[in-house]
Amino acid sequence: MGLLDKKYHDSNIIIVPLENALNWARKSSLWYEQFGLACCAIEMMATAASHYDFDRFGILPRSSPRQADVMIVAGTVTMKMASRIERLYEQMSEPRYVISMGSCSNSGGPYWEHGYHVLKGVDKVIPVDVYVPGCPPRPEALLEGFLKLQERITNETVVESKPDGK
Amino acid sequence: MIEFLENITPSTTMALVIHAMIPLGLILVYALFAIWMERKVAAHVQDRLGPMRVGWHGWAQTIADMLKLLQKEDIIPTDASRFLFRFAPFLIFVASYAAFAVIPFSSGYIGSSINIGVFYLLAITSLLTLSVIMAAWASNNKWSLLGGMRSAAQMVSYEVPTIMSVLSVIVVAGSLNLMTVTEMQSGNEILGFLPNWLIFQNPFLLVAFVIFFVSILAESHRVPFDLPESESELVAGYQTEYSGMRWGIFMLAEYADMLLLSLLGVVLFFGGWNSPFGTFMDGPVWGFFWFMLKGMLLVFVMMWIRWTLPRYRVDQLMRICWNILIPASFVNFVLIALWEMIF
Amino acid sequence: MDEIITNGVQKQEMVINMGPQHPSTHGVLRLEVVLDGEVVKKVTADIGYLHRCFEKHAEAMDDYSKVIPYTDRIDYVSAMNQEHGYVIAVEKLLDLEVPERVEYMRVILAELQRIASHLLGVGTFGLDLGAFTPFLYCFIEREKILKIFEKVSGARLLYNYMCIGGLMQDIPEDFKTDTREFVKTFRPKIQELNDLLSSNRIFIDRTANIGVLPAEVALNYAASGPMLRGSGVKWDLRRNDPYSIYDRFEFDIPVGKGEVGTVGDCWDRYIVRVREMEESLKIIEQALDQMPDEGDVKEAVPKRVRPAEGEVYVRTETPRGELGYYIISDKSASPFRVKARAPSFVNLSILPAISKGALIADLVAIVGSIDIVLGEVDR
Amino acid sequence: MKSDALKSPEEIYEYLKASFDELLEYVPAELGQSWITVPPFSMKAVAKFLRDDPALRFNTLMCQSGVHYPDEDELGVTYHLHSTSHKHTLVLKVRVPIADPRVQSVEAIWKTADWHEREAWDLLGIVFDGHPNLKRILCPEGWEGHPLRKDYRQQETYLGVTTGA
Repeated sequence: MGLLDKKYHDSNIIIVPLENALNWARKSSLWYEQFGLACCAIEMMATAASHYDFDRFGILPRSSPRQADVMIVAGTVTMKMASRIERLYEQMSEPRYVISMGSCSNSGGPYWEHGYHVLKGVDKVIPVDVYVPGCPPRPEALLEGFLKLQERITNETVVESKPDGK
Repeated sequence: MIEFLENITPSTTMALVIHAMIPLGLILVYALFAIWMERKVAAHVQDRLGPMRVGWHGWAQTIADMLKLLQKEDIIPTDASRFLFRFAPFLIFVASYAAFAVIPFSSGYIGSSINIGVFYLLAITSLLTLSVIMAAWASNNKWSLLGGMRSAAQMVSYEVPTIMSVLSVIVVAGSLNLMTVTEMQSGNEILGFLPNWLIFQNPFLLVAFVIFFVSILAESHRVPFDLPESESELVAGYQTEYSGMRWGIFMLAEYADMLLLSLLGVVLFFGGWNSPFGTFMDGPVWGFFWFMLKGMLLVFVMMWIRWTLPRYRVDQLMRICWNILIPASFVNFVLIALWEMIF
Repeated sequence: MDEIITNGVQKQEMVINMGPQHPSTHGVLRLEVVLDGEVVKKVTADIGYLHRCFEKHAEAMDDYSKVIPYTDRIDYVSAMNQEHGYVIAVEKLLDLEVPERVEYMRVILAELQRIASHLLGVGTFGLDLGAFTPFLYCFIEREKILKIFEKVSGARLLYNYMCIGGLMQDIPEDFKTDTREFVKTFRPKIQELNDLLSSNRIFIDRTANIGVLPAEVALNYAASGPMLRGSGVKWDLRRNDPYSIYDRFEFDIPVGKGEVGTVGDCWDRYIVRVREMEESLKIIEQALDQMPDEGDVKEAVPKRVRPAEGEVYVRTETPRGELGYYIISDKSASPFRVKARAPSFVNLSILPAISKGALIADLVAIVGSIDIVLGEVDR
Repeated sequence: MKSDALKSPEEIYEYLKASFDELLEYVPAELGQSWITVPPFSMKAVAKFLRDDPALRFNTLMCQSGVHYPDEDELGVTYHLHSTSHKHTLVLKVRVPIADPRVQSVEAIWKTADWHEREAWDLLGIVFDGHPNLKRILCPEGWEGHPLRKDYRQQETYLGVTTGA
């Protein structure tokens, strides 16, 4: 959870509401990086457009990675692109998340077997938080991916987990 | 206002501090509202809903955004000039905040009723250019640099028509003190029912207002003149390298700037805090209401334009300024002066 | 960086990288731009960031029909047109007659897809110039077409609907009424788009006389589609080299006339797309009227696709221009060589020639007016 | 000059024979279009003639494709030409041995060949003599091998990332 990640050893009456507020803020304002790779990018645009409307969830596009919270890897990642994606990910500021959209970036998709120039899953170069299946995923599926990411953010904590697993 | 604050607070210093903080509070509340409004206006123009999930119709969206920006990592690029990079957002905010000092919010509140109010305001807003260039140069990023250079050229050029149109108002009003300018616009005497606002007093002031409005669109980097941060060309212009709250401050300053220039327009052309219905709903509190309402209407028009028009190119922007607005504003200035001499 | 000294003033050229992540490169295109101030001195396009090995896949498939899903993904914005081109090519290789009803269906779908693709192209072009709202208006209309496609094929973007010799399944019952309804509601929307964008003063200022492509240069570079027609060349494969049943319809071929600037500028390319949408509506209406109501769409589908030894080059008109499939068959079940001559690939290669001396903002406009799809450029 | 007579490849071949004599070879095809085979070292001259001759005027190169023929150990390039003024098309083919795959570039004749030739070099390793900027276009610089050759073996890693081969 970014800067405050695991900074506290105990949960207490102040930290819990603070944590809730911070998590609420982060999950309600997920700005994604305006960055399309292939077919899925068209569906990503469709999701942002009037009919599905990303903005309802507070999701906005940002064209500079510095201001983005979540990177949607929308499309096929090729060998030539892989290092760029890694670099873009490094340019994003913490806390940052990655949604892998579509089969191609999940695993290589239809290019799994013969795609000599296709990276078999974007998770080989950057960590992925949510995988959205589909080729391409419907806009509803991408929204579901965002809801899953929100769920994940809600459960994040600033408290360090104890060695005994509590 | 200051007397009232002195009465309820233990010391004069504290009263002064609170007095000075009022615009700050106003800016923050306004920014929260304006950013939400911008998104709602955009959404409804585009046949969408806009933020819906955070509170009623997403009213808390901006609060969430700000709280999130506060948590973001504060990245300073390795090759950036560290001091200038950190300093620029504050300078830009200070510039727009300081300018609010001379704005008469209502008959009961003005930060400082100095005699050179207009002059002070125009001088202090020039700092915006400086901070934008500072941010752009310090980022050590080519996109930022291009954005900064565009911004410098744009703001320096558009200051001329802004000042000329402001001057034409001053010629009519005869004072640089914004409070005085507002006070002389009270009453409903033009044609028997129209308020005594300057825009109705002189036909050429209508032209002056158009020039003024176009210039403030350019000064506050709004479409069709949003070249310094034009997304499709320069990624994010001078803000490209900024992240987290530093970027948030740029955003805040941009919206504060919009409000500031709109309010200036309201004071100069639309009677400031005067009620449009003569003495009906008049008074310091109602005055504040009318003042903000008029200001927000202008802000709304700016948003409306933003979501309708495409963007100009950098050379066209300059041509509009130097070939059309500046000559027009000079001619208009002379005409206003003549009108004032004759009538 | 080269240093230039003019009149004793030392200047430096700036090299700037546009992309692969940049809002207006329409995907993963990288442009290396040499700038003098904001004036573009030289542009080099670096492509291949989306090279998905289409040709290798086509050769590796053990059946001609297994290539169809990959053709969808070449140009994901106009998948129906891509499929159409490929199945026509294979049918020619097999010397196969396709039932009437199938031909009409294909034409209707291809034209609907052309409208959808042009809507996206026009919308993103507006977006490049800072007009956000027309882009979303276009998407609203596009969404209606996608709804029809979804009813027909079950997918929104990549359909895999046409198959060699026929269609995957018959159309739903209300297809005709849906399409007619769309045609009726869409006509006024084009007018709305014209009011909002095409005749907008700022839009014209930004696009007129920018990126002028003269006709001879366009032909020498083998430009096609709206890119070529924008330069005033009346060349449309649907009319000049008719395939499928396009010779049965009445429609005009809009060409750029330089109404607001020079022939072949960005505005001409843009307006050709807008007018083509109207022409597509005409074709759809005629096809709906002529289409036979009965007929098995899978009648001619061959059990196994094994063409004789030989090769064909079949070109069709997609929204972006001439899509050619060069297929070599060696009598086996899998194609020996499939080359996709993608219109975007060829059209993009003109970019360095027409963007010299433009400003950065113009470069964005020019790239937008070429209307590239990177999947097609890189394949 | 409108020339309706020169429509079929055979007629064009007969016409070309006058200028190029023994160099060219006409290959009739049962399926699809017949083609003319051109030797690699005279490709440019033939192309220039085809473009500029008033009876031919092939002003556009529609498509240029590289092909690998593993059985003959040869690489080939296929040119699809067409003329917007005379409205006829022509297919040319060039075959070169895989050991020395050199073909004359037609980049100077038809500008569109620039990228097509780079692609053919990138994917099949055909060298185009006279091309001003013959380097990889789709695959990154430093990629090993030419992927569209039938005997292509994918490299296992690229810049430290496994390619899944």
